[in-house]
Amino acid sequence: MKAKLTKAGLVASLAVGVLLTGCATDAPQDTWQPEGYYAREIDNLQRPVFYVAGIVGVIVTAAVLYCVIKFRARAGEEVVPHQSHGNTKLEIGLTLLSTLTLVAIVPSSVGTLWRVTNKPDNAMNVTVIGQQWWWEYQYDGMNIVTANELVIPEKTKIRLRITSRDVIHSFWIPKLNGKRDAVPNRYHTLNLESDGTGVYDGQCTEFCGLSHANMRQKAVVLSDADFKVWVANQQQNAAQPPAATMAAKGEETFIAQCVRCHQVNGLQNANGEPLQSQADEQLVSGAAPNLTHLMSRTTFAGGTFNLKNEGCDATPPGTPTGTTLECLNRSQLEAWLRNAPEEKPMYAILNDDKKYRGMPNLNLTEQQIDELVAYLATLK
Amino acid sequence: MADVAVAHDSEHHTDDHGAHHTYTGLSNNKLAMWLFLGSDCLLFGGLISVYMLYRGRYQEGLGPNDVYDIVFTSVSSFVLLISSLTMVLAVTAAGRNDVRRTRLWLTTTGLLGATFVGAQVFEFTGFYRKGLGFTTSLFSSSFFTLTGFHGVHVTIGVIMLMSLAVITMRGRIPGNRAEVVELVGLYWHFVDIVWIVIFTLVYLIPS
Amino acid sequence: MTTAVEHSESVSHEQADEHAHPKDSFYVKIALFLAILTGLEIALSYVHWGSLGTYLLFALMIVKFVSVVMFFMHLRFDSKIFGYLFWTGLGLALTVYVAALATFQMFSKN
Amino acid sequence: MAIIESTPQTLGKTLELTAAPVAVTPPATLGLLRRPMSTTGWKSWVFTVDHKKLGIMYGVSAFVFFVLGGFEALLIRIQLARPNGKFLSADVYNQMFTMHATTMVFLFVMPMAAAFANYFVPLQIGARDVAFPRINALGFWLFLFGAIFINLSWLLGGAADGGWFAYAPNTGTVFSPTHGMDFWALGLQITGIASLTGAINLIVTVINMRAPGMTMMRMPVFTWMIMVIQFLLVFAIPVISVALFLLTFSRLYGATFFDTQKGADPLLWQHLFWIFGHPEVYILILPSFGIVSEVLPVFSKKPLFGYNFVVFSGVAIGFMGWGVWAHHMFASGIGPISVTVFALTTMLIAIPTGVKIVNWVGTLWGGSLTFSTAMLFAIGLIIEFTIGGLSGVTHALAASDMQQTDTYYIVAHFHYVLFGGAIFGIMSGFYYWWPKIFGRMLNEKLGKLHFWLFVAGTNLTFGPMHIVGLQGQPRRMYLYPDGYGFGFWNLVESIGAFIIATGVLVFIINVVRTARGPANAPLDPWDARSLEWLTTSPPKEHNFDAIPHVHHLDEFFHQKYAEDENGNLVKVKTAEQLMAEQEAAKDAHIHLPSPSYWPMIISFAITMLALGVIYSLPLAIASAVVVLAGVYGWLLEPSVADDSDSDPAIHGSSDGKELAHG
Ligand code: HEA
Ligand code: HEA
Ligand code: CUA
Ligand SMILES: [Cu+2]
Repeated sequence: MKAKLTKAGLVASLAVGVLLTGCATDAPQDTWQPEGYYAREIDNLQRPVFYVAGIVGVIVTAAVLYCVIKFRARAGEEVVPHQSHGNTKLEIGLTLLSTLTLVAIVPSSVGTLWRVTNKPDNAMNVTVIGQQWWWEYQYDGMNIVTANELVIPEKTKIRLRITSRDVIHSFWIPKLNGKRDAVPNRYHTLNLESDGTGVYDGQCTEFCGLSHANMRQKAVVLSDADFKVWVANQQQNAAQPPAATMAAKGEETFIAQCVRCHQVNGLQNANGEPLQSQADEQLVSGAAPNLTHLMSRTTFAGGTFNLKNEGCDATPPGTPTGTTLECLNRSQLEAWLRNAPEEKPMYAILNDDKKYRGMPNLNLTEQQIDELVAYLATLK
Repeated sequence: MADVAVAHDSEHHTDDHGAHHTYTGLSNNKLAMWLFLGSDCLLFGGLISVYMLYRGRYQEGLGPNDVYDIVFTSVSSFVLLISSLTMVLAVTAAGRNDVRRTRLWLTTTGLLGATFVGAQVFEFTGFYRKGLGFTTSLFSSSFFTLTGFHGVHVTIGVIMLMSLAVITMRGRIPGNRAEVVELVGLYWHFVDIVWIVIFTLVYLIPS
Repeated sequence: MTTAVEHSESVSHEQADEHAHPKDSFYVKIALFLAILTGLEIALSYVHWGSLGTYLLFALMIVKFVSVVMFFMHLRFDSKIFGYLFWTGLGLALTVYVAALATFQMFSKN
Repeated sequence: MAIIESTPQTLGKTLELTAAPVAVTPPATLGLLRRPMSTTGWKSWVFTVDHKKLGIMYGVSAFVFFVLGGFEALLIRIQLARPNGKFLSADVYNQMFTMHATTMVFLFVMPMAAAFANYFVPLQIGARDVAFPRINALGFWLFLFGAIFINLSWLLGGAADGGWFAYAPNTGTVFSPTHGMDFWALGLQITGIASLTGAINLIVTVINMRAPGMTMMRMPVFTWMIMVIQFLLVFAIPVISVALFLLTFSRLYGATFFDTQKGADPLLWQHLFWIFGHPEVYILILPSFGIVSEVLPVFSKKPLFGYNFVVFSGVAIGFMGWGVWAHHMFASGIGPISVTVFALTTMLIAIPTGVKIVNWVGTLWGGSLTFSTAMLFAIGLIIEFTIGGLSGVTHALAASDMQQTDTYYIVAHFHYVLFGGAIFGIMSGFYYWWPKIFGRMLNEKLGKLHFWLFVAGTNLTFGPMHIVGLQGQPRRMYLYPDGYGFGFWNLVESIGAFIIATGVLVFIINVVRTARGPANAPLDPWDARSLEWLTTSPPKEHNFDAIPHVHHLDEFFHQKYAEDENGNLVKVKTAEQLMAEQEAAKDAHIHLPSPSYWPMIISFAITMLALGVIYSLPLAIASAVVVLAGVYGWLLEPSVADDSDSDPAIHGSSDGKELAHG
């Protein structure tokens, strides 16, 4: 009875673990479904090793269960069993066997590691900067700064240089590669490559404080042509909204309230001088997402919220058109502007002598919020 | 009571009794002390590593070469070195059951140790005047922490030495004096060897 | 009472214990030796011999360290067990910290 | 001098000698306080230096913290049962998992190991106490006060919230502004001193206090594993101490160690933490390996298969455990060369652990197995731990770990080795040694229910974590959104956690019922093999009437069994007969170490010192003075009181120091 139960419990959990993981369909972060060179390399290493581990596990379990069944004390049998003290040959043999098993894994383990981490030739370079609780991407030599959604061309090797402005974060797009920590004062590298176009989910995986769970990122992989279009658009400055519209009023509020943290390229002050966001003294990381092309993204607030209503404007994966006014997830964006820390846990209380992290409650009026949304909707 | 008999008996043997009734014949206390010293190697090793990692990181501030005064530190190193000698002499005197000399050398060692600590305080004040505070730079924090920890060890040693000197004066050491003196001696020499390492790694090797 | 028996036992132990206890003059010599080495060290820090100087400083440090442990701390004359305890600690400290510091250097900057 | 204190020990007849001879000087002048003398009532516990009483106190406190840590785990599981959980706020959740891990690791498994070690190491090596009984008491009180101190932060503005490995710079004052991290750092510093003193004490005990003939290779494996752990502690605690000092100085005094503005390298903390942290995980598992190595032979009626191999592999694990720490940093950016080196060393460590598994199976093989609850837990450990160990090996492939690290797959790994390993071993120890400690047998029926609930609960809770982990669920998230396929298995995990909790409840019920029941335990209920069974249950205050002389590994077994003419082993003596023989040959005078106030006073003052460091300098200074005074009081108090030193008020009833006849 016991033996049967043990079998049921243990073997099942092991087998279930191996089997079920492989065939999940609704798992956008599944490491078992690689969709790029690097992730596949890891998968190719990982799978056989799981089998080896599974086999060793089954052998140990089987041996234990065999003993449990075979050598149980029988009632009435008072004989003291043979007092064996060990068997040196057996010990050495089995030790060698497990050593050999491990040694057999070494070459592919080391090989994979080096293939995955080697610097690829002719890679496209992007600097990735983590901070509480969102990611910034700077496209080297392209004059593009964007946030949270990393847009890259398909079938191209991307070399990320990863760092952080405050605490440690970790960049991870499971279907494209493993993760790499973003550590302040250090630059770490990570390679990405995708087989085809698509949107790949990821998550910050190093515990980084209150909204660690809400710090998400995506890799948006475009065809070469789409990518060129995207680049050209990103390099544009934001256009000034026509005078006396709601959006224009929103721009005023934006300049008054938001510009000190958020950059919008092309924004000018009354004298026609370009406005540069100032790293806020009190904002620990000293940076907030660049909003010049906010509407070209599909999420906001560190990937926490959809910028686009679900199901609206069903764009095929890989060709995101960003968010249009009709599809804008207006209520969420308004709620965010009304009181950001309420929507996403942050330490962001405006207080003259305290540092804060994340976007504080700016005490905007409903009027201002409406105008701001109108303005933001122009940032395509 | 058995104790009384034993106590009287032991007047004739100042050597360590406890030790001889253990499995290995070694003294519990000495084993414990050596273990502690082995353990303390990892403490100082950690602090030294922190210093080695950060010795060059002081941004535009004061660096090692701007503050260290090798001559001054060399003198205090000599003081500590001599204190190690006087410590050994205290131990051998205690071994000979020479209470007077033991007390003399213990006191001398304590005074030398106190001189070392005094010099360190003086050195620190000097650095502080020059503008090198505890929080100034990575270099300063790790320097003060490392040498501070060593200084605290020396201070504890001085307290032990002085207490021991006082207690021997009043003829009041439970158990055997020799072993207590020896234990404090081990501790004291350890503090000395840590300084040997610090002196070389921190002060002498150019950064 | 078993005191008498015990005493004969401890006495015999004591005799076994009487291994070489060096004389005071021996320690003075060691101290002199250490003082000379320290002098050398200080001298070395003034002549700038580059990495050779650093190696020499390391060597001198190790000699001083070992001398104090072996002679002043009696490890030379004492039970091996004490030595095992101490050297294990020291060895571990050296290994892990040197290895840790090495990973900071090896970190590839590209 | 603080350590000048030798227990009257070893050779039973020489006890008087080891007492510090000057103990006869007038006691009134020996320090400020008269010695506590009670042998009954709460005082006999609070001021005790008896290793057995301290062991029980360690055990009880640790178990309380197990329930607390488990309670925190249940809150975590309620929060995660469904997507977008609303049960806990992000802030509370972060404190919850930090304190769950801290409590389980530092306040439950480590002190529980100390409980077993304290109680059984002296018994197993045939000693009357540990080498430094007062330091033993000091260790216990430091642990208890330190543990309470850490948890005090819940009431004083919030507990630590940086995760149990507290990566810098997230633990700096900017990112963790409450005092939680200060309590955490200082509290662990205090429990660290407890572990360090305890470790030195136990090592000296094992080296020096063994009964005649108890050579190293005749020591029970439990004692061996405890010894390995104590060495790990002696050398690992100072490393975490350094890290905690750096953290405390940074938080309270503005030191720059983790100030990235000034150029700090956050990897410094990671190295220091994991240089400690990996030896630490073996500190957590080896006691249970020791317990299992005792239990399996007893219930197989065979000696441990390959004793030498089990011992040496334990030592090897201890050593190799120092060379693998950076496998926790494969994604931290230490560079591919370092990663490769540490990946290789990590794989190697599977080998000595495998040796242990092989020998346990070898012990079962050909035996005559009885399935007591203790045995079931031991067998359960073999299988559950192997599952966890094997997933550990899959992390050792650094490239794979780039996918696995910081996901629930890791959480699955370490709960299998910790819960399926360490906790199963501890449970096995409870059921095996309960009759020895309390003279009462735990109910076997409830025990088996407990076991099966644990097996089911463990696999349901931690099994699915493999799956969701590989599906990309990161750890330490206070919520997970819908649409990632995590929902179903997380619900299963939460249900599993409550099944474990039911198991814990069943165990508590069993304990309560047993405590109410009669002292029914036979002298040798399991037909055991090692020396702790060669005394009464519970053991007398002085452990053995006559110190046994040891001739074999499994000495007790060899005293009971001998070969008959045909070379078959037959029982020649019962435990009762052996006890009678021992009583007949009892030692004339046995001096035991006397109770003392100082350990408790000093540990309390140290804890107050820590509190003062956080809140008020005067308190800190006052406490430091008390500590210093306490140390002098301790030094001037001989470790063994003489008769005139006992408290006259209770003298009549507490003629307890002459324990020649129990
Ligand atoms: C009891 C505690 C314990 C034990 C014993 C172990 C044992 C092992 N651990 Fe584990 N580990 C932890 C507790 C423990 N671990 C904890 C708490 C963490 C997470 C900390 C945190 O991040 O919060 C962790 C994390 C952790 C990591 C980091 C993962 C990450 O964060 O990315 C790694 C990586 O290599 C690892 C590896 C191993 C290995 C190889 C072993 C080996 O010792 C296992 C050896 C055992 C076996 C292999 C099974 C039996 C052997 C055989 C049957 C022989 C045949 C086998 C083969 C031939 C393969 N562990
Ligand atoms: C020895 C160590 C140990 C033990 C035993 C456990 C036991 C458990 N752990 Fe824990 N755990 C860790 C060590 C341990 N854990 C560590 C190191 C971490 C990492 C933390 C970090 O990331 O920093 C972790 C993290 C961790 C997480 C991940 C959190 C996250 O990443 O967000 C989870 C989630 O499910 C979890 C769950 C559990 C559960 C359900 C148990 C259960 O097995 C608990 C079972 C116990 C009980 C259920 C007892 C309760 C009993 C009662 C309530 C009885 C009723 C009460 C009375 C009658 C008074 N643990
Ligand atoms: Cu950023 Cu977690
Ligand atoms: Cu580890």
